[in-house]
Amino acid sequence: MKIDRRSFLTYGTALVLGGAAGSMLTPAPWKLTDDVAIWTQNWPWTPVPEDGEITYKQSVCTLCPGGCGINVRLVNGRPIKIEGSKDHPANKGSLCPMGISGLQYLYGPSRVTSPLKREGKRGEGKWKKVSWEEALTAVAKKLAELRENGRPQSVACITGSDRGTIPNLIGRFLTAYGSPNYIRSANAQDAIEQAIYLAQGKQGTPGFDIEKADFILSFGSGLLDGWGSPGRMFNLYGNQKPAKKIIQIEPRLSDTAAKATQWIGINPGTEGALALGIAHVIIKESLYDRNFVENYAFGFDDWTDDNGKAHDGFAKMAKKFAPEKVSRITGIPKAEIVSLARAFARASKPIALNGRGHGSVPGSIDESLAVQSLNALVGNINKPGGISAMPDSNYAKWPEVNIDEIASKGMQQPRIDGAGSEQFPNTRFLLNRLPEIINSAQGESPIQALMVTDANPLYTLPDTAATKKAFDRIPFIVSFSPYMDETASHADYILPNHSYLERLQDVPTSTGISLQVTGLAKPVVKPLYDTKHVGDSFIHMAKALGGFIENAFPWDDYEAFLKETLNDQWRKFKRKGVIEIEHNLPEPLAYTFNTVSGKFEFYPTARNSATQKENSALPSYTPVPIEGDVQRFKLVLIPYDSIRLASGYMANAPFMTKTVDDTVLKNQIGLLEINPATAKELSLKEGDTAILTTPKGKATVKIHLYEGIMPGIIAMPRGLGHTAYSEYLADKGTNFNELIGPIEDPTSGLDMAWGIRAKLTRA
Amino acid sequence: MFPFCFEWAWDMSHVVFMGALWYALSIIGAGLTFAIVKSVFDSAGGGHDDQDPGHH
Amino acid sequence: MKETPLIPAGVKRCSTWQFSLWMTAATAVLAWGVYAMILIWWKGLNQTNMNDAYGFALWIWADLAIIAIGGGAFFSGFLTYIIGKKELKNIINFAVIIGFICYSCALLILAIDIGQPLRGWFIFWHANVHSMLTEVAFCLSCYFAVLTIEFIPLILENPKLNKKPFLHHLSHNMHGIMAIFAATGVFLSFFHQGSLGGVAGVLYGRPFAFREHIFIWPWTFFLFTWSAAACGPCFTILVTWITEKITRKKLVKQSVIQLFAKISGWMIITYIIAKTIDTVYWAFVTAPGMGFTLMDFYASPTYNIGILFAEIVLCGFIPGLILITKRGRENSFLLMTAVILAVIGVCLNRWVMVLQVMAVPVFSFNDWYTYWPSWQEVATTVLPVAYGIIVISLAHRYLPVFPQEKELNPID
Amino acid sequence: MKEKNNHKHAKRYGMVIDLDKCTGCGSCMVGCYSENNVPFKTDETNKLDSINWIQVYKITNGKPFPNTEVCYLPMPCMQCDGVGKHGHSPCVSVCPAVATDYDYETGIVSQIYTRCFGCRYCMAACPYHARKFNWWDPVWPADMEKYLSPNVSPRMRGVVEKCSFCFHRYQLARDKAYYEKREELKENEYQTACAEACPTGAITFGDLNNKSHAVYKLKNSPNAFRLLERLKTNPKVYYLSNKRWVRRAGDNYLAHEEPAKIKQKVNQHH
Repeated sequence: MKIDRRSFLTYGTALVLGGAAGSMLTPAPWKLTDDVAIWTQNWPWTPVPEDGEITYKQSVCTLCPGGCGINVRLVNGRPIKIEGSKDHPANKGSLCPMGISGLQYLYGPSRVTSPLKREGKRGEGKWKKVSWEEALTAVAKKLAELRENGRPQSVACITGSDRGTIPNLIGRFLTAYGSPNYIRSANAQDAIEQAIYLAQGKQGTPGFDIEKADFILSFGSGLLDGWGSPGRMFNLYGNQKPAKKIIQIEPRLSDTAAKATQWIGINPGTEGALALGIAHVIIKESLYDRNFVENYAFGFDDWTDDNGKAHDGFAKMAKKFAPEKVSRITGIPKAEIVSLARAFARASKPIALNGRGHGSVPGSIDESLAVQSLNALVGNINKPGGISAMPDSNYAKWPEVNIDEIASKGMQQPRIDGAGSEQFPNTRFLLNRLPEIINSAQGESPIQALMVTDANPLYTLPDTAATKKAFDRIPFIVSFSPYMDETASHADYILPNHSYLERLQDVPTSTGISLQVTGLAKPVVKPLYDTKHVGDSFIHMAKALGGFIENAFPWDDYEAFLKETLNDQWRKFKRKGVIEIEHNLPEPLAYTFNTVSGKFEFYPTARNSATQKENSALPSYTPVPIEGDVQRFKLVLIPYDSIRLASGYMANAPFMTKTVDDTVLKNQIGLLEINPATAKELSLKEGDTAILTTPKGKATVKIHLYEGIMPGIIAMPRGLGHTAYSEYLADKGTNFNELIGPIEDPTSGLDMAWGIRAKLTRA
Repeated sequence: MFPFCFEWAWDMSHVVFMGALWYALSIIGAGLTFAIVKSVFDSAGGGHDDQDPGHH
Repeated sequence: MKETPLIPAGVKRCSTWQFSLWMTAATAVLAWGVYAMILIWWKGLNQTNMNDAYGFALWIWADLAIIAIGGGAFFSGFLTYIIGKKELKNIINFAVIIGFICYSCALLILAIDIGQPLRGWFIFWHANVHSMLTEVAFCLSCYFAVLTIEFIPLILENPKLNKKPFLHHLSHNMHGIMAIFAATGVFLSFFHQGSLGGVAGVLYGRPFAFREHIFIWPWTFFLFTWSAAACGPCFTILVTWITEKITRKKLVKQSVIQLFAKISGWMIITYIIAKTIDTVYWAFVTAPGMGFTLMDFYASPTYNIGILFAEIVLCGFIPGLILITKRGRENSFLLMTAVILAVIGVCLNRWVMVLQVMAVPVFSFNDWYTYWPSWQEVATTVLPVAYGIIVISLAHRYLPVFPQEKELNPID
Repeated sequence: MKEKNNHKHAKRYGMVIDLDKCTGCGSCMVGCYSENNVPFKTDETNKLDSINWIQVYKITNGKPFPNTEVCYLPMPCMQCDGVGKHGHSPCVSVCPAVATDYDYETGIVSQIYTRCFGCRYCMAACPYHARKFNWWDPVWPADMEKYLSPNVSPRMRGVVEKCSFCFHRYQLARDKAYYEKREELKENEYQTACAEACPTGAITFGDLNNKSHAVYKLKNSPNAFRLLERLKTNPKVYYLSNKRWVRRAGDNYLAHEEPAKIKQKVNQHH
């Protein structure tokens, strides 16, 4: 047969078609189809988690100062889930979303996996991996150099907490080294603590027995938005008696306000005036606790000092705050103020508390004093269901530090931040003042080396631009952060600490709890990366510096240090994980105060009256100055806190950001809450893009209409707008701190800014 | 679609559904087989006995 | 003119370069669609703008719409082989080709539209006989097989192929038993058109789609089958008309078109009456029973009451009335207007039954869901059009699709 | 979808969510993510392609300041019993490949990821938007794959997933009971991750048929309601709220209708 082109095509086609049809009769195509489907069910890039024995480990969460107990589930020793520990007295099994997300910090992409030395410009993100030996030696060398030059005081260390053994160890290091500049990040407790100190003469963490209280008057505290120990607060809320009343006073309908018995909208910043207005009604109607006021309090009535000078008493001050006037200031109807005062005074265990949102900004001392006066008026102090100053648990006992001459000279220098100075005698740390002090210094920066641990000032301090400028003037910055946060990414060296699940640490449960509880965070997993316990890093550096400094650290490592610290309690601690000290109140009434008068001082004599209105130390109401010109900036911008957004030194885990509503963040842009009526005036609609300008900065935002915010006020959340970490967090929304600057409280020097003037223009 | 698939059940819905399906498939199959077999025989038998193109 | 052996005898076709140019243009569009299709298969359905609220979107609409307008094939088969309207033999070839194109595309779109195309056959193997989609998939595939069988004899009539004795006989023999295939096709079509109607009608969690009692079965099923039978012929007429305009010659006698249009007109009228009854019962009984008023369903700027008017009056009663009137049918402008309106009407109905179902908020606190297709979705939806043009062009050039062409266009 | 009527001890696991206790903290969502290996993307702000087995909605009473009220509404899969309460849930009946099924032993609607081929018909059928599609391949960056639980298989791109009432927890509890030769599970032995994670205890989980379980009593509260009851989906997730507007927001009502009366009528009907 002659094969030409035509027949080739014909037969070729027939052959192919026939072949195809024929192969359908063989198992091949069917098997292939099946195999392909099976392959899609086992794609190699879809992980298959390894199975194994399930075990549990108890520890304590240190992602925020709350210190909740956690229960970590492990498979083959691999942590796979975090749940609340039912055995922990604070949170009793309840846990916030951040605590549950914990493993994402452990395994996540923002971990610093080895010591790093900066290569490029600061913040450029170019790093060189170095060995621990090299990194620690370099830092120790720098510290030794500054000491040799006789300037140990130019070294500062910023920490997140000043309680527990790690901060103490660092403090000890600085003392031996010769720097007084141990600075702890501020929070709302500082102001309340100072107010309590001024009124009661007791230094201690404020404890609120919310468990037993039956009426909670909250001046904007985000009790259910992450305030205090969040696990505890949620647990309390879920288990409360129906009779318990929560009154939430704030300009925005927060989640706390939404769950409160009553939400009262108030002009922001006027909370102190309302407190005094309530006091006015209570006094006028004689609803106060006579026994307490007459026998255990000082300065309620007018008094004369030893020099014969007459002073107004609290009652007289309160008299100036009649409901009509307070109504004008606060925007709350007069009748509401009166009925609120009556309800508060008539409750059997009422508590008044303040500190906005999570409590990250201290706020004004006047306001805290006014609120504490309310607690005093109803006599609910140092009682079950009341408030008290909780002394720190005193298990830390170490041999005294002997210091050399250089250190002694350094320690005699005033603190750089002005805390404890004549101006701010009762304040311990004033981180908020640091940027301004550095920026305004002539010549070189007064801080030559900065060490940062458990803090992220480049994100959390107000006025980010000024903070960054100040940091740029500090020649040497060391971060101990386990994560690539904003501060770490601007450091010269990163000496990564273990993540919280890999390290040993004692955790005093803080903020608002009326129990003395100390938890033990035990490593639930061996360190995954080349990291070092921050305590070990400091001990190592102490040894490298030698001399008196080395002698101050006779321990091999942090564990030995902790063991010795806890002494006989170590075993119990290690077994139980939690030491619980009930705060035993002297019976029958613990109305003992350490003030000069020995009484609760409505007139806080320890307060520097020179800086106050009419030279009176009495709590009063002076509007907290707010930055910005009224004509140019017609709106008032306030921040709000949400439990789904971490705004402290720990940032959001991807899981938390995933829960954030699209009315808070949309793609990379943050949403600004505005009352529909105000939006209408500005011709802005839901979803519009707008430019938000404040005297401090500018941001692109989207508009979210929200009926639950006072007209004229606009709000945005804290916790967004990170520039560091990973793509799961960076460049999402705006950091509120970029838009606001600090306002110094005249009494404490602490930041009391609650908002800033702003304007909105359509983009 | 076959009795050995575990979703299969000997119930009314399956009888109706699969009955109709297999019924339709059999008719199509039978028709097609018939046409092919007949064409094989036709073309083997006598070539183009039916050249008129207008027969349809 | 040079005769090529591939072109049927006695008809005139455009020159090769003209044809090539035409085909190149169509192929370019096709290639765009194929590129989008490959992109979707490779990267997944994230290439679309569908989302969890809009799980059914443009594609399912396209699927439903082309199955509806492809209904001309089964209905002409039904009329020709079962009712015995022999005149329609002059258009049935074309109706079958259009049906073939529509159904092959419907299957292709389904294969793109699923998240795991490689497991697509689970719908057959692990069939849930209670699911409308199972019924659709089975009937669709079976009916596509029938359409292929109906198409094959026509392909075999290509002068070149017809020279092979086996192929010649096969064509002849298949023609011989075509009535059986056609009947099976009609049977299958009744089922899958109906179950497509059921696809939305059984969604009792979706108040906009859901119907009660007889309005779910047989009503929703019946409405879909009936509307496909009514509007499918209109699409066949429309494509015939377009083909005639492009080839610049008459291909089907007007009497045939008239007959087809008249039947279609009566079908449309009866369909739209049934649809109106359904709408009224739904609006006044079913929806209020679930706490909705009719206007709740039309409270969006996009989905306003105009849609209902367009579907029922403008694209329902009006074309129906035109087509059942002799004068309306015979006026070519009115005829084509009616035909186009009817096609739009059935496509609009399918749109509403898919996209509006997804858009209507079910929760009192939810807003309307909006969706805008991605270019990949558009490209893959345009793909069938290009593919259809190519198949029709090839079929027209090389196959004796229109039996009356020679008679209407004698070559001197 | 074979119905077994002879199940003497058939359970109907369900949930009662006290909306007055829900603070909208999102712990249930996060607890669920980590229990069920739910993936996450760099941008999760499009809530319509974000995988959440339980999603907390924020609803308001729509009144202007200062009378505005807010309520959080966590929505897991409602595990509908369907019309007639025999497993004809909106989604199960439509799945063409039996990739989702109603378990007559527990009343839980399952989802078989390796069976699903991603037609999304079930999503179209579900009025609660409980079903989520894997538009992308899941990615766990850095070492995050290490926290994945072996009890729940990670899903692949192109399939639908949804809340399973932590069915794997049921299986583990049942296996344990079987091993200990017990027939019945204790109430606290099988709890969903969200119920456990809820820090205010707003979520109560248990067998709706079991008189000794807390959910049994709670669901009969006059403040109890279910979402979209009028559609006759028969969800097994109940809600409690003492606020009238919240109860009304749970379903659609004509202007003149009174929810309590409608509810009575609907429940009498089937």
